[in-house]
Amino acid sequence: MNPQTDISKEAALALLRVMLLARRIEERLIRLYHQGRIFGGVYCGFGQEAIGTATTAVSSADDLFAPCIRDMTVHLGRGTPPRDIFRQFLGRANGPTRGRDGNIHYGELHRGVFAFISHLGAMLPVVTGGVMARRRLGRPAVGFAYIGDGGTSTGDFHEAVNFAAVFDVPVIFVVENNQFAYSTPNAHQFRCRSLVDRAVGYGIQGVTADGNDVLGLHATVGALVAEIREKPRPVLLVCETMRMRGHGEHDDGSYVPRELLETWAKRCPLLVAREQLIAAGIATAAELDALDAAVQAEVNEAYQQALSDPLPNPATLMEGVYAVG
Amino acid sequence: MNPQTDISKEAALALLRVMLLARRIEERLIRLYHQGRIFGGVYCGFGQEAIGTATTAVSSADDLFAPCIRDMTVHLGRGTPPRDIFRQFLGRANGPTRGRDGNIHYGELHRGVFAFISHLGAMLPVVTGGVMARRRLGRPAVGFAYIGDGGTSTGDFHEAVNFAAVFDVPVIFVVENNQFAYSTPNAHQFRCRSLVDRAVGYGIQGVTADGNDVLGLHATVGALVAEIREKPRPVLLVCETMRMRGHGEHDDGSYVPRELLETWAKRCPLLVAREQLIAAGIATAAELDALDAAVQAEVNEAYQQALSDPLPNPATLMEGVYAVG
Amino acid sequence: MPSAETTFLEAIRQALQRLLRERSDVVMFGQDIGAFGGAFKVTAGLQKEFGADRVFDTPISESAILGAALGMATMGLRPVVEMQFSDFATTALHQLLNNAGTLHYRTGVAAPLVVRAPCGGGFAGGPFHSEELEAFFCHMPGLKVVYPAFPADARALLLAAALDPNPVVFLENKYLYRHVKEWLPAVWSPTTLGTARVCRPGSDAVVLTYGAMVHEALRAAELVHAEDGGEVMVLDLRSLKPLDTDSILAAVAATNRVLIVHEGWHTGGFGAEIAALVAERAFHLLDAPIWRLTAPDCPVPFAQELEKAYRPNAEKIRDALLELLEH
Amino acid sequence: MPSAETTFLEAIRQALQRLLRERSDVVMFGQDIGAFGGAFKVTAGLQKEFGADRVFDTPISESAILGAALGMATMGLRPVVEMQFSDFATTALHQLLNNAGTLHYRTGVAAPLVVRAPCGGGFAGGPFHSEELEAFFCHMPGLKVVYPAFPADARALLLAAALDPNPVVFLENKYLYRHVKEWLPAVWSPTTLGTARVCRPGSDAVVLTYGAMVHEALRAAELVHAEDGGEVMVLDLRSLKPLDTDSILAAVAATNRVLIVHEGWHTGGFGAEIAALVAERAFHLLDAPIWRLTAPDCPVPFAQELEKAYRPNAEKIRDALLELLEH
Ligand SMILES: Cc1ncc(C[n+]2csc(CCOP(=O)(O)OP(=O)(O)O)c2C)c(N)n1
Ligand SMILES: Cc1ncc(C[n+]2csc(CCOP(=O)(O)OP(=O)(O)O)c2C)c(N)n1
Ligand SMILES: [Mg+2]
Ligand SMILES: [Mg+2]
Repeated sequence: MNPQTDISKEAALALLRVMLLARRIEERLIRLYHQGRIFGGVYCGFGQEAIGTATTAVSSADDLFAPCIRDMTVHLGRGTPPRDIFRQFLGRANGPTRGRDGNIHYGELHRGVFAFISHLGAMLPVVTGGVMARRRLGRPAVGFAYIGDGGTSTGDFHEAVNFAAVFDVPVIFVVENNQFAYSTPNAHQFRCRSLVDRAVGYGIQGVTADGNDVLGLHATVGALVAEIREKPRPVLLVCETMRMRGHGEHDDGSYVPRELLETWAKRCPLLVAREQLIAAGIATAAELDALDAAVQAEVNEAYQQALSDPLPNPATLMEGVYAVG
Repeated sequence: MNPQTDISKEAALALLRVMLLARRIEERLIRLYHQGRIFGGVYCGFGQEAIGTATTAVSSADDLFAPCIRDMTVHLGRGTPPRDIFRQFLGRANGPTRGRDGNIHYGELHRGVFAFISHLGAMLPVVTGGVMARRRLGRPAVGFAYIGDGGTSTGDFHEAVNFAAVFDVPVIFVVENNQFAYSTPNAHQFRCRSLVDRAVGYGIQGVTADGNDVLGLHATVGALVAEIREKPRPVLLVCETMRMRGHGEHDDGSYVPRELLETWAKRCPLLVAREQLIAAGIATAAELDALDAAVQAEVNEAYQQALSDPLPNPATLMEGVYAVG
Repeated sequence: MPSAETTFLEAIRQALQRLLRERSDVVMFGQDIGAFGGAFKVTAGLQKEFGADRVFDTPISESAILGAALGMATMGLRPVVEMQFSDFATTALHQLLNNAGTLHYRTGVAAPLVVRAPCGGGFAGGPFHSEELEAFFCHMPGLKVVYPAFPADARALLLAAALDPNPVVFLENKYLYRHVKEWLPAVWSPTTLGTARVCRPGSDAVVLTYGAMVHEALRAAELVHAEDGGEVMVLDLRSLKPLDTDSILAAVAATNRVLIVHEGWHTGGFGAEIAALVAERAFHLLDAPIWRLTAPDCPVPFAQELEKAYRPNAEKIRDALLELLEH
Repeated sequence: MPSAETTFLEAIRQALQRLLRERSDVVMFGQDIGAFGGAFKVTAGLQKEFGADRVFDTPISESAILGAALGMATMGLRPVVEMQFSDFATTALHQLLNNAGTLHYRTGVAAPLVVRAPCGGGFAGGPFHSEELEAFFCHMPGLKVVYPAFPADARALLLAAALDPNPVVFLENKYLYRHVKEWLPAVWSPTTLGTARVCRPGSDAVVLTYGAMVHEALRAAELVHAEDGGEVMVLDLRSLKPLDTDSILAAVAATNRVLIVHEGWHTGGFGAEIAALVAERAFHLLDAPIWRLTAPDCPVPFAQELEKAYRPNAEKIRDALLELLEH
């Protein structure tokens, strides 16, 4: 039995499609940034696309997500159209945050996705509370809370995981260990052998996974989710991966050893998946190339459409500070 | 070899003396509280006296301490005279905080003891930074940071332990697991089997100890301190113990199962030490009774003296908000 | 059937009880609020009546409490959480300022949650159990801040706070818990947030205040009246955000002399906002400078002698009023 | 040898460098401030010059950073720590308010530490990278708060902050980092904290302001002068706590009309404190109401169109001044 390739062609192509969408959107965003056509920052998930893709693929409608900096595939996996992502980065009035927030700080709650706030760790208790509430209301939600290696050093990470453990809340705390927090490597962030060693201290299950293997993740997380949906409790899932660009596009990331990047480049999750699918006979190279071309066309169109979307009207500045009702 | 009783008579009696001092002072404070002669709260360390006693006994002049709620024996062990403790609880102008803060919120930095602030966990990074500074200045300090089972749920606990681990700071994080945090039992505070399971997640050594056995602790902590003074790194030391009174004297603690208290009463650290010393032939019952009587007399006198100490002059209210110089 | 007088604390408990009874979407959690009933016993009996899945204890994790409440609020519940002391909310202000306070603006999602925060001094609580933090909360966009002074108001405003679609910080002055009582009607409804109340009419000066200081101001107004016949109005703001500017401006128009009183620190205290508002909008109505009587800029001291010097009270307010009336 | 003009950012770096050179008790730490030189490159080159034991990176743990700095400060060091953005300090305000700010009052132990906090907006940073939190810091007893507007001041005030025996929050407006330059003398010394500076004389009105808004106010004063000949004084407060009340009162006496400008939120912003001070101490000198021009009470919006509407600027200040001069 090979769990990795024990997947239908349709499902496998859907995974690849989400990863390709993210990659092609981010490539466009990078160009826009360097052309000075995006204000504020651009932060990319290059190399980490598998994680959001696999975790959303195994999720159900009621599930809740708190994506972090590099999780465009969470949004795409939950159905956010590329056009809305461009609207967000371009600060359009009809984007997910209506120009009130920018770049990676978005989320659509009708898709079960909370909008990220910058304070690392701060969303972890939010998704925990959200899952508690949904379950109380009779919806068997599972939560997915994403955090970087650096984010695990925040007090909020600790409080949230412990809180979820005490209340048996089924949240998968997905640590994306991409080896760096801005310029800071793991060695200056923590001393444990692996961040999965934190699990025992919360009395929860800890799982380590290859964060660049979308099919493997799909199988691992699928099984985990099924388990905790039935027998609610949190899990710490540590995905080993690599940030393949600078922290943001303003940062050339030159502090990252070149060899490290070269090694990981061979483990690019898009490449890995492509090779797996071809090797397992699930898809041909030509089919995958066609998929990529279709994705690229979709992304181009979404971008063009978003360009025509309206900018916020300054007169609306104060609208929505308070909810009314 | 019995490390417990491998101790000189003088050292053993010194340990008992500190524990007796604390017990007798607290007994007096309790009476004063119920007589309405102490304003604010009174929080006692009944049953937990061994921990501060043993840890200070193995410390050196340069070492730094951040005691928590129930650690009067840390103050006494570091040399704070009983009179100053009464001054503190009675809000006298010449007490350790000059009436500006009350009860357990004191500490004398010339004895290496930081004054506790109520925010649980907040002192842990402070002692960590203090030790870093002392070592930079050429003084081979070790730190002792105390925290309750409840306090381990704070973000500050996590940030501080991780911080100390990353910088190899020799701090012993002493978790006093007295089974309750105010009314909240361990089961509603954390899910790990034992709080010592947290150590591996920080990549540090974890040690569990009987918190009610002062001689055992003395041996265990003595060895630990010697090790980390040479090879600096933090340690998580979990002392199992029991809070033998309410959270504070305003609280009857009636939520604590009676049998639990009865079981632990037999393990009272004063009792345990007394029996060990007698059994090992280190001291006789009569000697220990005499010690207790001397301590009681000393405490009575200290209290009487403190009563004659001045109350703060309201005209000094604004003095010392800022340091000048 | 006229009932006995009800304490401020009991009034809050009644509001919580009613919320739990009438609204299945209300849940409550915090440190020791379950079987124990909370550090001040405000939630006494509620877990017993409504079960541990509606009223429950948490670990000592303020950020997790506030963050979880926010998550729940977005999912159709109305959490009412307790900070054991408002002082401890300072470990997690980012959850209020950045997360809860901005959510609706950023995403259009409402977050109906209430943070109950016992606050204030006067009982030898020392620097970490006596803080008055309304100035922080009021500076945060997207939050509402309520600060009652009377049992009836506390009960009715807490109901309104819990029914509001926004995050509301509900400040409970601990000094009032057992010191203030009044007769409460059996039938009651929520009070609109953002409405001040004239507690005492007057034409010579107005004290703009809230919380425990309302009672000190009322006593001071009596003293002034007894001493020189002056008629001092006392306006209880009740809600600081939204602030009832109309009532404030009307009070200034009626009196032309303003004393602002609060128990929080002077510099950047909420009194500064009130003074600035009056100086901007009612400048032409003033016969005298706008005075503030507040705690000084020092940590809340423990010793009674010091705390008495620290905290405003009726005598200090009277002295200030007598001087202001001469101005 | 006249040097080229120096940016605000480079001026701060010079102060840090001088501190590290001249004072062996100074250490610096924060997220990514070592080899990387910090998110804004303020500390670029310092780790290389002074070694990783004096300038070093930390985990993402604001409370540990501030707490450790406090511990070090009590032991004879002078830590100068960086919050990557001041916004993130909100995860650990208890370390400043309760721990650092109260230490000397409680125990007589001094805590000479500096918290450098890049703040402010104007560059599409959105709600969590643009906050102006001086109102919070100024409300905390025991802290000092410095907020420079010019390179020379930044350099000299940072030196003074680091030599001060108290915890000082040093606010660095990010907009100024690379937008503002001036010629700096080779020989320089610390500027006393708590001294404001008249940046532009004037007799018709005064703008009381600080940080990036000083530059907007100066431009506005030019515009007003060009349009109707009015002479508007601009007072750069430079230090908010201690506050130079003498200079403020003198400016009010000289102009009789006051406009307060800042980039932080309106309600409970530091402008309220300034207005309250003037309304109390200089009421008789005023010919017009005291006006505040601030950001409105909403999260800092991301989109340029919105942020432009949100943030005060020279044009908005000019309009307010023209109206005030008519009053
Ligand atoms: C509480 C907090 N402190 C500091 C920051 C500034 N910051 C933004 S991203 C970042 C590094 C994050 O590293 P990591 O968590 O590993 O995520 P990655 O960027 O690698 O995906 C830092 C320090 C922040 N966002 N929140
Ligand atoms: C951050 C914070 N939240 C809440 C409190 C209120 N509080 C004071 S003591 C206490 C219980 C502490 O339990 P534990 O840490 O186990 O120490 P113990 O009292 O058992 O010694 C609580 C909740 C606090 N002091 N600090
Ligand atoms: Mg990372
Ligand atoms: Mg405990």
